[in-house]
Amino acid sequence: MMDVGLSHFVVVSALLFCLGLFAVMKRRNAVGILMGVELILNSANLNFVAFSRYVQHTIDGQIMATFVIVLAAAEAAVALAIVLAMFRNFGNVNAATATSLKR
Amino acid sequence: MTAADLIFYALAALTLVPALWVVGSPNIVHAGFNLLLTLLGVAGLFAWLGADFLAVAQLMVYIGGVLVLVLFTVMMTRVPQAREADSGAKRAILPGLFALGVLVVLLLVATGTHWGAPALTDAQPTTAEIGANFMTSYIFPFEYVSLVLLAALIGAAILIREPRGTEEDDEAGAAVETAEEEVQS
Amino acid sequence: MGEHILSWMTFFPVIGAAVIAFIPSERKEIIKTVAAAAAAIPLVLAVQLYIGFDRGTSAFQFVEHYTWIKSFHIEYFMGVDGLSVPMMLLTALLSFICIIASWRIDKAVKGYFALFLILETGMFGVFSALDFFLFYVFWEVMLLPMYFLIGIWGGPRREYAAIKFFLYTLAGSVLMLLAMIAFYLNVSDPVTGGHTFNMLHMFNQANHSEWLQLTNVRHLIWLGLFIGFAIKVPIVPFHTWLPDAHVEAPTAVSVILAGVLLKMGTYGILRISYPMLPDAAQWFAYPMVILGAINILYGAFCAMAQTDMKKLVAYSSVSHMGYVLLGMGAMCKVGVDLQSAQAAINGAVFQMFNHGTITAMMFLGVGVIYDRAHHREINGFGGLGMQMPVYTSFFSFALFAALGLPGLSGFISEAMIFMGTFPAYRTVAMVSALGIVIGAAYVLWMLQRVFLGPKNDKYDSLPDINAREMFTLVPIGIIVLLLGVYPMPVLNLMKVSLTNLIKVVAG
Amino acid sequence: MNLAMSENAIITCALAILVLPLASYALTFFFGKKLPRKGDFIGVTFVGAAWLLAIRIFLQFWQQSDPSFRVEAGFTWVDLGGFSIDAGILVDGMTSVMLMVVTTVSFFVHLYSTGYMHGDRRYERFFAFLGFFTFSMIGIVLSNNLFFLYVFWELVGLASYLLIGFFFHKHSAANANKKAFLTNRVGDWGFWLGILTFFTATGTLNYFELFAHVHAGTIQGTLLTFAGLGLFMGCLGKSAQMPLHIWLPDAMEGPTPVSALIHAATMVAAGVYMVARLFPLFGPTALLVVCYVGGITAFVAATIALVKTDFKRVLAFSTLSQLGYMVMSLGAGDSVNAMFHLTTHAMFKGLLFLTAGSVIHAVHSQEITDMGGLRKKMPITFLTYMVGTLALAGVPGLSGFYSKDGILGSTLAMGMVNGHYLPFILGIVAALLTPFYMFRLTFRAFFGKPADQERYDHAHESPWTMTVPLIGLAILAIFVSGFNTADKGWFSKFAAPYDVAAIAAQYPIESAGHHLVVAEHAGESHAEAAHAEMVDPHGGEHAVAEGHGEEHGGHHDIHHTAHVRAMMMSIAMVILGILGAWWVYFLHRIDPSKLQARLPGVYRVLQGQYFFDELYAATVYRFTLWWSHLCSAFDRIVVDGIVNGTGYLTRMVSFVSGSFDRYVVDGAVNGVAAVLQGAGEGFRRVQTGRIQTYLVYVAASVLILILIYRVL
Repeated sequence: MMDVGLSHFVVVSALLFCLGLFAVMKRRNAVGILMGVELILNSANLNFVAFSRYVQHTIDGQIMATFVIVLAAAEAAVALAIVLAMFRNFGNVNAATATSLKR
Repeated sequence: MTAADLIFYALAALTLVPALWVVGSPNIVHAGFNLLLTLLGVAGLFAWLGADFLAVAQLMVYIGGVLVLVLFTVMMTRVPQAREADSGAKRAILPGLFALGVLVVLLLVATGTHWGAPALTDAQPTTAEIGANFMTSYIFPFEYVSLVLLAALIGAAILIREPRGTEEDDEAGAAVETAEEEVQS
Repeated sequence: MGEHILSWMTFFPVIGAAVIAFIPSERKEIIKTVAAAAAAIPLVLAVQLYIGFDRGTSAFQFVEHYTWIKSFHIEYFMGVDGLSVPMMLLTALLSFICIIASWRIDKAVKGYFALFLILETGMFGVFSALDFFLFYVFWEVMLLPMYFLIGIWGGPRREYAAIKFFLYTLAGSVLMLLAMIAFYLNVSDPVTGGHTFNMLHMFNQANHSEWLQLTNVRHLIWLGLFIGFAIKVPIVPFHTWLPDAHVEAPTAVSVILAGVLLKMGTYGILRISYPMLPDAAQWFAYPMVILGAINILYGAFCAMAQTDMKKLVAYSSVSHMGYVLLGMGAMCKVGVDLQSAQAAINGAVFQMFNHGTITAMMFLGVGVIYDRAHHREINGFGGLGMQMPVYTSFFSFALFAALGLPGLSGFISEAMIFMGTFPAYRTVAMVSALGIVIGAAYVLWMLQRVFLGPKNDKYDSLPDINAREMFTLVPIGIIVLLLGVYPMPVLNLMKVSLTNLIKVVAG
Repeated sequence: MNLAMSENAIITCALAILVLPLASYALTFFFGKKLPRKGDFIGVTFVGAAWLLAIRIFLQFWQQSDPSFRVEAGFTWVDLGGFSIDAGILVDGMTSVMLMVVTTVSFFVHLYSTGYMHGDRRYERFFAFLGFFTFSMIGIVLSNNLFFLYVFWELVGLASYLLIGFFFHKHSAANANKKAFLTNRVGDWGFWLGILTFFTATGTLNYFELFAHVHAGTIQGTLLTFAGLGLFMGCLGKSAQMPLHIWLPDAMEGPTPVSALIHAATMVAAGVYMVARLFPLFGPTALLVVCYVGGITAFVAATIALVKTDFKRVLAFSTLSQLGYMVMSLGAGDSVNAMFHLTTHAMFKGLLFLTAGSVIHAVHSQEITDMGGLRKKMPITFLTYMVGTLALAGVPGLSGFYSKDGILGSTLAMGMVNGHYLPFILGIVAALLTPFYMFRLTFRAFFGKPADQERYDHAHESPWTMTVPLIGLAILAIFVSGFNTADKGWFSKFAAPYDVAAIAAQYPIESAGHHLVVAEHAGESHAEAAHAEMVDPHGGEHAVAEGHGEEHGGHHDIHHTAHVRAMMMSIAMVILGILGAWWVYFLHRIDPSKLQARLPGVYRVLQGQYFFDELYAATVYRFTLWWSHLCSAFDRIVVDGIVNGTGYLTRMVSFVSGSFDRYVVDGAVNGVAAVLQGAGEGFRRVQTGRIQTYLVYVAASVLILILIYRVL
């Protein structure tokens, strides 16, 4: 087993990303989808920080990660508001029912 | 294998194993709590990488703010006895296949690429440097993000508002505000 | 306002639109009043333009000339001559009348009137711009509000019609854009030696580069411009957007569409293609005349087969614009004598004006009956002459004007066009003259099916035309009648400029 | 009494005559409803005033010894600094007569209408339209150039349209006025092309300048023939000559005063007036065509009149026939007698229509089968009717005799000179038929036993407003000829043929403008001029000898002989015709219904008016409709490219050529539609509206892209 390096982080991040992707695609519960999105964002953040640490030796990656965290918070707030609105309108939070855009 | 490596693997496991439950658990509440663990793992990894400010931000914003928000929503929108009806394996085939495909590609890239990364240098405290950057080179993105947050705040409040104004509004609004405050701090 | 009369006319409506944007959308009456005022002021200015216009010169008047975007040699350059003044008058009049005619619009009032005013700005701009780029900008400014006006306030198939209109016109714009760039790169400013968008420089053949003097190049650019404008006219076979757009558009938009927008095609050809590429115009004279004849007859025959009143009127527009094309083509035949050319081109431009007023009356008339009966099916009416006598008089007046009855303005322009075309292209003129027979046939047939015959009991309760509708029809009717009895008030405006145009084209 | 008027006074008078009816129109149209008696007095007084002014002008020309005296005034109406159109007024002898004819009949008809139209819902409109018509008709008479002739030509067409369709709630009226307008438009198409040809060749539209140009040979040969035939097409339409005559019988749908004024006395005569006015513009070949057209119309219309039972229709066909006489006379080169007949005909035919109106007013039916024995009930109507009938039949002593006789004489003279006897033969046969059908009408309507006792009992003499015009016109119908032929009586100096050479001397031809066009035509006309001479070598002048002055003594002799012979024959024909009618319809010696049964084919053809309507319906009308549908369908299917009216298409295609096309085209269209719809359905399924599905597509696409990138 080699030393923990950049590739380890990339692998972890890849796994996390794919789990998130899977969740987004598979989950019917809107909140579940949101959780998947959080996973994806976290995997991206992990990459940012890892690359910042291993390759660039600057702080830029971490700043990006900060922004991502902030935006994720904003996104979560709006998305959850939407979920609540949806719950009020449809009586459930199943993403499959919210297809009013169709037609 | 050094102690640092061991810690890394432990943290990776802390990140990935609960993530499986986040994805797979038919009970959305369980999924939520597992997400907590995953985020904790990521925070740990940040700390392992020497990004102390980020690790703290991750803890406070995600675990303190977002996750609380998520859990609140889960509670509020939960229809009694309504588990995910279509959590069957059949539905997961196509997404699973594609996710696996993406994973294979990513892993191939991750392992097949020669990163040529230099060894770790000593980690320095980053908070001051990040703060300085926010106020200098990243001043505009920083301000934009503040604006976006403000917009999201107002947007969420409007979205959630009901014509007759029920208690839910206040809760959601409060939740948003909480998130907001924590980001600012 | 005296000095910048063109700018005021052009931009006052847009100021009105801006004001409307700040009025709460519930205050519909205020919005309408503001819109009417914003359209009335250009009308007043148009009267001033009419009075102040020097009829004795072919030079551009009321010129405003400023630098706009220096690095691309784009200027804010406005001015009018005898060709554009009648169009400006027509635009001012019809826009105001259309605002009044739109009084019963109830859906999204704010947006409607704001867009309408923006449209008016675009129209004024096109007719007064002397910088090619500025012309193009206004041309596009006009396109978008029209799209929305049809697409939002239209009939049941409005999206289809709006998109069709948009795509057709966009295709035309692209060709025009290409031609414009070709000119920009190949015309040099005689003072600075650089590129220029100034139309006056483009008119001067000495400024054209060597490449632009190649015959094939000139013909190619001519064709590009011609097709671009032909779509707007519309010339068969680029006309199919017109019936659909008319059928779906609300009444006032139809009026503007037929009354002003169609004129932009022919105006563009006369303003841009003719002076810039006079030799190509001569080369294309015969095809133009043929296309004109096809337009006249084809439009008339198609009109005869229609059962929707608006579609019939729309096709009659195709037919009437054919006369314009006929006169335009006859004018630039090589070696035609001055008198015939004058008759042809003055007739053509006068026909543009007259078609604007007459078709406006017809569309307004159709709008009146559509408001009451909620359909426009010709065969579904009958005997309205008994039920709505005043309305019948008005509509018959418009229809007789359309079929070229002497004493009404349409006749004079058509007669002049024929008097100019006959010496130049005898056979084509003879065949086109059949248009007066077919024109009478479809008009009278419709008149019979809608107004004559036994009264249809279904329409016993239809009220006759009301005061507001009369207010929209009477001014146009008076103009049609006065110009039919004595056409010189308008012909005087244009004759010197058009004689100059003949000289430019004849070389 | 000194009747002399200055030229200015004549022009002012003429303008007043033009404007008065227009004022009447405007006042009655806009304010008629609010005025007492709905403003009918305005029409009567204004037109009456115009009538007095016309008499004033007429007297001026009466005492004028120079037949070529004329007054002209005008201004430039459209001036483009090169191209120009003039407007102007011309008053000469012919104008003064026409003014008299128009205003007289118009005035009497106005007066008559106050009784006849009383109580009609659109009473004031009727007077407005009558005023408008009078204005337009006077415009035709006064204008001094072709452009304004055409303008007013169209305006009388409009007036005719409005008045034929006065009872537009009847389908028949609505059809008739459309038919009238459109048929006239076809004629006007030719008229307009003729005007354009003259304008192109000479650069002017003023009558006298045109004459000078023709005299100078600026326009000649085939071009002149065609231009003349073009103008004559206008006459074909307006004066209802074959083959454009179909509208006139249908025009009887209009109120009877309208039939009297427009479709008997004045408007339909406008074509004759036009040809007479522009006589020098017609070349010999064109005149020959004119002559034949007139002869055929005279004969054909007279035969149809034999079998019609509708009072007004008989009169309508009679009008056609008489117009045919006038046109024939023009073609024979005798414009004087044409104008003379126009004048006399206006009086007695106007009178006949008004009596017809009086009868219809009393009986409430137009069918002569509903009438009979009316002479006792309506003595004034009967007497005036008899005056009209005798005049129309051509009984010596009444006006119709002199004018018709002159026409037949000229036509015979033409035949004797150039061998074209057919028009004369047709004319003389028509002269036999005319008294026959008129007395048929007389005996069946006024004599014998009442066919319908109830109608008979209700019949009564009309009020004075209707009988006064009858009496007035009857007096005119007797005296208007002056008991002399046109060339010997008072009329000769009013419609004297133009002295073209003198006119040419007055209007020197400038060579400005239209060089090119003249040059273009010149090449063609030289060759054609030779051709024209070949067709009519020197003899062409004979045909127009009458019109161009009697140059040779030999011609004069022929003329004289012809007139004597024609008079003999025509008197014989009149006697034969009246006796025949008396034999059949009064003494009932022959049962006409048996004759009908014996000759069913002939009867059907006559009753069906030679099936012109059916012919046009099957050809022109059908073709136009088919063609317009084809154009429209082409527009939708080929040009538009988007087929959205399959049903419409089906109808159109079945119209085109039956079922073969129908299956093929329809199948293709449906196929296209089905493919499009199928594709739409397919894509619709892809479009689920679920974000997650889209995400799956995104992931798949990314994968595929990467794979492609990797593999390639």
